[in-house]
This record gives sequence, structure tokens and C-alpha cells, in this order.
Amino acid sequence: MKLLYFAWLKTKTGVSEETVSPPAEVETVADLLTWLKQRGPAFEDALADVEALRVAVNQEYAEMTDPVTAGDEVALFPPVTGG
Amino acid sequence: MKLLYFAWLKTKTGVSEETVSPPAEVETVADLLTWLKQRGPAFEDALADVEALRVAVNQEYAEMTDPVTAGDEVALFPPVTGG
Amino acid sequence: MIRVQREDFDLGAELRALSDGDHGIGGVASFVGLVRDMAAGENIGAMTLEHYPGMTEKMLGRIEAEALERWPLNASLIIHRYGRLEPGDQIVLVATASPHREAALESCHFLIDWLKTKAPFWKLEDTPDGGQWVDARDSDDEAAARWRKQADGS
Amino acid sequence: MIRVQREDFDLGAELRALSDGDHGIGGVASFVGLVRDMAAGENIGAMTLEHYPGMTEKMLGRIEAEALERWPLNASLIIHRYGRLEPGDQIVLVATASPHREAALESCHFLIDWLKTKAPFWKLEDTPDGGQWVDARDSDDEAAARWRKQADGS
Repeated sequence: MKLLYFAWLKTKTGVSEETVSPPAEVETVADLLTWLKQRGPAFEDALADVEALRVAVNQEYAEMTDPVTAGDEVALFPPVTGG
Repeated sequence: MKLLYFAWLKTKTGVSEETVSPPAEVETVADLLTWLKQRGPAFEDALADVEALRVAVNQEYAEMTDPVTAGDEVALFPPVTGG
Repeated sequence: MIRVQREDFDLGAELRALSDGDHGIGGVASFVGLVRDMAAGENIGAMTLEHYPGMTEKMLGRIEAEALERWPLNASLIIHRYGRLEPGDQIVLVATASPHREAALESCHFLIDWLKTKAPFWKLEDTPDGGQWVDARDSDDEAAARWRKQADGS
Repeated sequence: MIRVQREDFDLGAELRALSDGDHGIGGVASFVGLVRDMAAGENIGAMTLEHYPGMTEKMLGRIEAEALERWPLNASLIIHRYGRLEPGDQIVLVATASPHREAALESCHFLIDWLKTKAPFWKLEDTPDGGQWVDARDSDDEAAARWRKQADGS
């Protein structure tokens, strides 16, 4: 699974892109976030406020209950501020 | 009193600009239109439908009951269609 | 700024000039009206725009002042042409610049809607049957009335 | 048409190209977003726009398709820049061309409102205290929601 981090998600985690292999019990976006938070204080801090997060799975906005699978590209970022 | 005619008011009356001296009983826009209609069939035809007319007195949109006086510039035209 | 002119205008240069040097501006909204070759189902070749010199400038200036009062604008521009115009020619430009996107967009919309019902211009279209004065459209009155309602708060 | 690019764009040329040769177009509406030197009360020198390559194009394409479905448009254009931008620089251009004034104005407004909440761009402002990620504004969500309500007919 490919993970992308943008804006302050990138700054706080110190990661812009990584490939991970979450355990089989990670079935949804919410599961993935829970799993990621256990990876250390930087991730715990960056992902603390789920309300402030947006998630895209394969470049589509996703809900917490949406499924994630091994081949997915999952992006984590704050609400957008372009334009 | 200076009269100006625009668009089909000009075409129908055959006049674009004229100076007139209406009698003293012409006190309002409505009076002026009534007086103008008596000047011949071209004017009677052009001014037949008051709803289709717009009147400006001294370059301000005017109502039928608004006053007109000797020194005024009065313009007659259809609803505007610019832009 | 108001301009009533026979000549064409350079859209890019006009819009650039509107915001040039003012770094407080966050957005520039604009509308350009063009001569269509098809109006109300009839092919038209060209048109002639007649106007009422003096009153035109007065009305455009008043419309602009109204917009400047209602929205926080750093700059605004109305250019309206008159005389003979061919299909594809630019007729009118309305542009507004503001710190805020909504203010620029709304005031631009307001200006063109009001101009359409207040500014003394009349279109004479060349048709296969000769010159035809264009009739005013009820939809233009309705578009302008929308802004009046907003102003009344109703 | 959608373009996501680092380079600046020539506003006049882009708008001209949008309507060039199509005499069925009666109006072109546009909005240009510029870098302000004052955001939320803080002086900013410059900013860097980060984006999500791939998803950006996908979202902009979808927003444009939505506008083309809702309004009778002859042409539309969205250009969004990324990378480092200075105060006064152009960030984004949205432009729509239609036979009808209202369609051009409304769809242009719709496009920029939706883009603001859907297109994955993030602004990092240079401030006296260093780089600051700009917070999303509730007013942007509200502006986009307005169009959703209209679509529902509620």
C-alpha cells in the first residue's frame, strides 16, 4: 500500500511518501489511521485530530468506513486551501 | 424644451432631436406625451403604447407623473438592450 | 472607471491594469459580452449599438458607485462600446477587483445585470429582413430585480 | 480544459483563445485569483502552493464536467498554478463561455467555489514567524454548499 502525506501531515510526520504493509485486520480507512498512530509520537500527533484530516483512496475522497486494500494509493492531507 | 428620440422612437417619428415649446398646460411627462401624439400620425403611432416607452428628464429616468419644464432635456426611448 | 467608446479594447491589458501594483487584491472577476451571430433563433450579420451620450456615462457611473458602496472593491471597470459591431466583437467589459473572491464575483454579476436594464444602449441587428431593433427581455429585468431584493433584505 | 502548471499564464491570450472563432458565444466570465500580501491580518511575503499530482487533474476535470453538465457552455478553462508565488502573482484562472450571460457568470462562480473545497492544493505562506500552512475556511465550505443545495432543488 502506497501512502502519501501532504501539507502539515507531511511536515509533522516527516514523510512525504512511503510503502507500507499493514496487517490483515486493517480493512478500512479508520483501521489504517489507528494502525499508523501506533508507529510513534510523530504519527500519533499528526493524526490526533481525525476531524482535521482528509483521506483519499486511489485519488478519490474517502470516508472513515471505506475499505483499503494492499494495492491502494492512500493520501492523507488537511482540508484543501487552493484557488 | 429639448426632445431626443432613440432607437425605434427615432425611426418611427423620423426625428432624432428637436426643440419644442409645449403650451403651459403641459406640466408632466404624461401631458407631454399626449401633446406630442397630436402632432401627426407618425407621433401617434410611435407613442401609442406607453408601456413600451421609457422617458428620461434631464438624463434621469422619469415617471408619467413627473414634471417637465421649458428648460428640460426630455428623451424618449424603448427599454434598453445594451450589454 | 467608466469608458464609453467606439474603439475595441484589449481585454488582457485592461484586466492587468485593474490589479497592477495593488497586492491587497485577492481576486479579479470579469464579464465580457460578445456579438453573437445567432440571436433569438435568427442569423444576424452585424449590429449597431446606439446610445444616449451623457446619460450613458451618468448611469454607468451611478451603477459603479452603487457596487463600490455594496462591496469592498479595490477597483472596478466598465467599458461599453457603441457603433457598428461584427459577430465575435467585444461589446462590453465589466471587471471588479477585491480582497475577497465573493465580493469580486458578486459585484461583477451585479454590474452587468444592472447595466443591462439601466444603461441607455439599444441594439439594431442586421437581419435578412433588414435592421431590427432588439426587444428588451423580461429575463434581464428579473436578473436586475434579484439584486434589488437583496438590497431590501427581503 | 484543465491545466495544472508551475508557469504563469497570459490572461488576455487565454480568454481570447476561449471564445476565438465561436460566434455563438455571447459572454465570457472569468475569475483570477491573485496572491495577496495580507492574509488574515498578517503580512506575507510569498507562498508555496503544494498539490497532489494526479488527483488534482482528476478533481479539476470532474468539477469542469459537472459545470458542463449543469450549464450550456461552449468552452471552459481552469488553470491552477503550483510552486512558489509572490504577492500579485496569478494563482488560478477559471473562465467559462456561453451563449447566455447568466450561464457564463453562474458556472464561473460555481467552478471557483467548488475548486476551493475539492481540488487538492495547500498554501504554505511565508510569514515573519516562518512557513505557515493556511487553514481552510468555513466560508469556503459554505460557498460550495450553496451550489449543492441548488442542485438538490432545496
